Amino acid sequence: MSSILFIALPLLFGFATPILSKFGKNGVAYTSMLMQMFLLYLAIDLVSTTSSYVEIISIAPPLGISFVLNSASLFFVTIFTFLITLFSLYYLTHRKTDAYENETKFFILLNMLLASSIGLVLSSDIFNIYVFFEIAGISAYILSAYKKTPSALEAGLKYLLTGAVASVFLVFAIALIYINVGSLNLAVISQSFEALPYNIKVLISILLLIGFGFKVEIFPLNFWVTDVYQGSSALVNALFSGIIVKAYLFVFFHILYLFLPSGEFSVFLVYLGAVSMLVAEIVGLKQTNLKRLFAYSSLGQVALIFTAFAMQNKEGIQAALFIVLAHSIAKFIIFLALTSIQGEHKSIHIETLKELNSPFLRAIMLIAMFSLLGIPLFAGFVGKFLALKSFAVEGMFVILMIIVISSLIESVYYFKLSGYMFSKGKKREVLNIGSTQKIVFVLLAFLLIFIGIAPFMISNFLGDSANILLDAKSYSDMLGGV
Amino acid sequence: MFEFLNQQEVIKTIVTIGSMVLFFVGLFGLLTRKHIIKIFISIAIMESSIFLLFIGLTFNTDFIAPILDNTHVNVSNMNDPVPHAMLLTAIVIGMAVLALGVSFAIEYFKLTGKTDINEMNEMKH
Amino acid sequence: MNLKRDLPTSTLSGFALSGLLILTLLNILLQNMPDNIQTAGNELLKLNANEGVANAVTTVVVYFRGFDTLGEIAVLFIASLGLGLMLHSNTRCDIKAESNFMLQTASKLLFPIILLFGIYVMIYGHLSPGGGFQGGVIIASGVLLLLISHKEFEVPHSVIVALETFAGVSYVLIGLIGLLVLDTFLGNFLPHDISQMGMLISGGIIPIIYIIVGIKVGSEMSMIVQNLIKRSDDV
Amino acid sequence: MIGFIILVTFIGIVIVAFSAIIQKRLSDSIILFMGVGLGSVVLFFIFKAPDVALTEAVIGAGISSLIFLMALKHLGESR
Repeated sequence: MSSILFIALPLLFGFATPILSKFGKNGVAYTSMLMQMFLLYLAIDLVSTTSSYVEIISIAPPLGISFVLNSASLFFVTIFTFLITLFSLYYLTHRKTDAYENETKFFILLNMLLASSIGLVLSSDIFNIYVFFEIAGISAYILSAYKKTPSALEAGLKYLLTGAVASVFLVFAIALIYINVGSLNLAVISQSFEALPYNIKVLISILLLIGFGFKVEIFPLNFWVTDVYQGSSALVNALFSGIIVKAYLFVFFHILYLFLPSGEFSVFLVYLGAVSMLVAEIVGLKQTNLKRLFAYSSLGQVALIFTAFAMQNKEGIQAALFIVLAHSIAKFIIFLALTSIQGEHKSIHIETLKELNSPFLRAIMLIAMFSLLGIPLFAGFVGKFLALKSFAVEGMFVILMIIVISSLIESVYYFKLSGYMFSKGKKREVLNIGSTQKIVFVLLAFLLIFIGIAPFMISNFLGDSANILLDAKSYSDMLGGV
Repeated sequence: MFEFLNQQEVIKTIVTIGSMVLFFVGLFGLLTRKHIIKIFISIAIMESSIFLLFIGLTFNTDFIAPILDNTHVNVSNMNDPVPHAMLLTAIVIGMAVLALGVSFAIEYFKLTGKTDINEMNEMKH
Repeated sequence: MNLKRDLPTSTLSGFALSGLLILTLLNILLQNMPDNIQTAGNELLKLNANEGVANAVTTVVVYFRGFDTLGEIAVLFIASLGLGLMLHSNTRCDIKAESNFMLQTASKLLFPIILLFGIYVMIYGHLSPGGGFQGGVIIASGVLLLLISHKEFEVPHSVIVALETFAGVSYVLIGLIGLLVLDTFLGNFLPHDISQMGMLISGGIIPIIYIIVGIKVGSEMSMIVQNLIKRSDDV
Repeated sequence: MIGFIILVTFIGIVIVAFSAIIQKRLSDSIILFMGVGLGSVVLFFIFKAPDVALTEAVIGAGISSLIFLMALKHLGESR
């Protein structure tokens, strides 16, 4: 079964929603849920059998567009399909309390988001990556402004403005690449990128860094993130921090490893990532709004992933992939729990966690926070430990210090929050959580613990994904670069 | 009378200088203007400057448009069609994002009456 | 307009900074002007012959880089969906200005011509410059003319949604059929030999896809235009 | 001859674009922005790219200006 179905099916279901809505009131919800489950089955079935192969579109590479499915991209495809399926499962029960008014539009955006994030991860043609960059962007802008309240509209407006500027810089970089290299295929570009004159290489890299920097939430370019997280509803924030940021992170570093395999700018990027983690954690300390606080913690964790990826060696990338997995699952738990707590409308203060009257939700949120903190026996610890080890091995002790300090700062406010979990203060009315929602939470929490206890199960899978990502030569041979 | 302007190199320099100046006019507008619609206009100007740069540097003066018919069948003296195809998509995507942005600005103005980007702070209070 | 008085110092300093950046960027670009290198486009031009399509740009847009166009259709689909969500106005119409008789008769005369021109540009996309995108938007500008001149004119919602869905679904289905028949998504499975280069029925699925793109772009742009015009003023 | 036209059109576009941004009234900005669209259509035509010229004419100069005019209609004539 070819990997193009991962993109073609969600697009088909997106275009066909008026037909699907004929099958009863919630026809769209159940059909797209079934489709997502089928894709998840497809991804899991591919995990065991895959040796990287090329999926061509209408004409063989290096001329036309082609998709490369290797264990690195498959890792991300599995995460995205798994998380979106659980998201739809959660939403099916959530919509009884607080439905999005015209719900078919919500599911169209969800399917388009799934198709574009998988497209970003699989595509091996730089202009095709720009098109998926836009599809993921535009569905995220509408999802964040979905509720049409003033703060949601302001969040959507700011997200759209930064996204439009980012895409202008990305088109500038693609134009320069085509003018100097003459091809759009990543394999052909990676072969002749080294031969370009030095200052053109620097210019293209800076433009790509600015273009992707907005979306990868790096220090100088992430001023908009916290407003967008606070403005849009918590349900949608789970998608932002769980799926979209990870797709952009992977694409940026996939391109970086192909264009600059010798890692000329990796030292600069490592320091950039470390500084942005430090700044994100420091500013996050004095936040009182819950959504804003978790937005800053997302910034910090994404910066840590950026730093680990920027190391450009096997241990660094393996650590980054571990943190990607742990952070996505933990942030999914936290933002979905926030949706259940606040019912989405008013932005809630930290203290409201004290009156949370649902021991089940408290336990689940506690597990997610411990994993984000990096406490042993949880998935977060494995990632952070590997990252710190890779910094130490490379002898980058300044970076090691910065990361340790920012993790300590992060643990201050996470311990404060988990302290609220145990407090006996007065309780509000009992919060009832649907049974399928409970299954979703338990499944996610179980995964966090399972990976924490037995990381060796997936560490070799992530190890050879790291090797495949670093190996630019075999990538271009496979694509038959000219 | 200005014969020297017709050489390929001179045209490429004119195109580069012109589109880069246009790009920075758009960037200048983006950074300094406050009205939300003027910011969208500056982004549209930046985009069109990139498109002009792209086509300007990849076209050859003595080649013809890449359209074959029974008289022009010799493919060697035709311009490269791939930048044209990319631009077709990029122009329409740019317009779609701007249309969406304008609709956000209209709705936001209907609810709060604000068009100044600095006054937009619903989150603070 | 006195430049000094109107522009606060911050914009002037912004001006100076941009000037500096321009100079550095320009000398990078001007020094490294590549002489015309062998690009992917030249090979695609040669390959275009056996697709039997006169307009090489259409072959590249629809066939060689067909997935970009599918993505492009998805972007336009989501944009019109977003606009509908944002600006959906339930009031009938809100154009205060009473459009005079001349405008109404002129638009009644002009609309068929614009529609015909749009359809021509769409159908002859693979022979002459133009195609799905341009044809669709020309039709949408014709619809715009009617929307402005006739206050009570409403784009028939159900027809537009039906057209949109038909076009979107058939585009992906053609791609999947190509996947089954030729084992490559969006493969050209219809006969497209060189002999009919200039004819209308040439180039296999390429004109068909471009007409489908035209239908989808036309219907979506008319929805966008109607939502922008009919947005009710009274909140 | 081509080089001269390109030079004049580029100078025209840069002047029109800068004045479009500096303008006080929004309606003047939008009309001048249409001028930029028109100029880029002429340039694309000179660059022997008919498809791109037609697209820019229909979308860049046509529908984009309509979108901004509709924004002007709803937002009114601000500062």
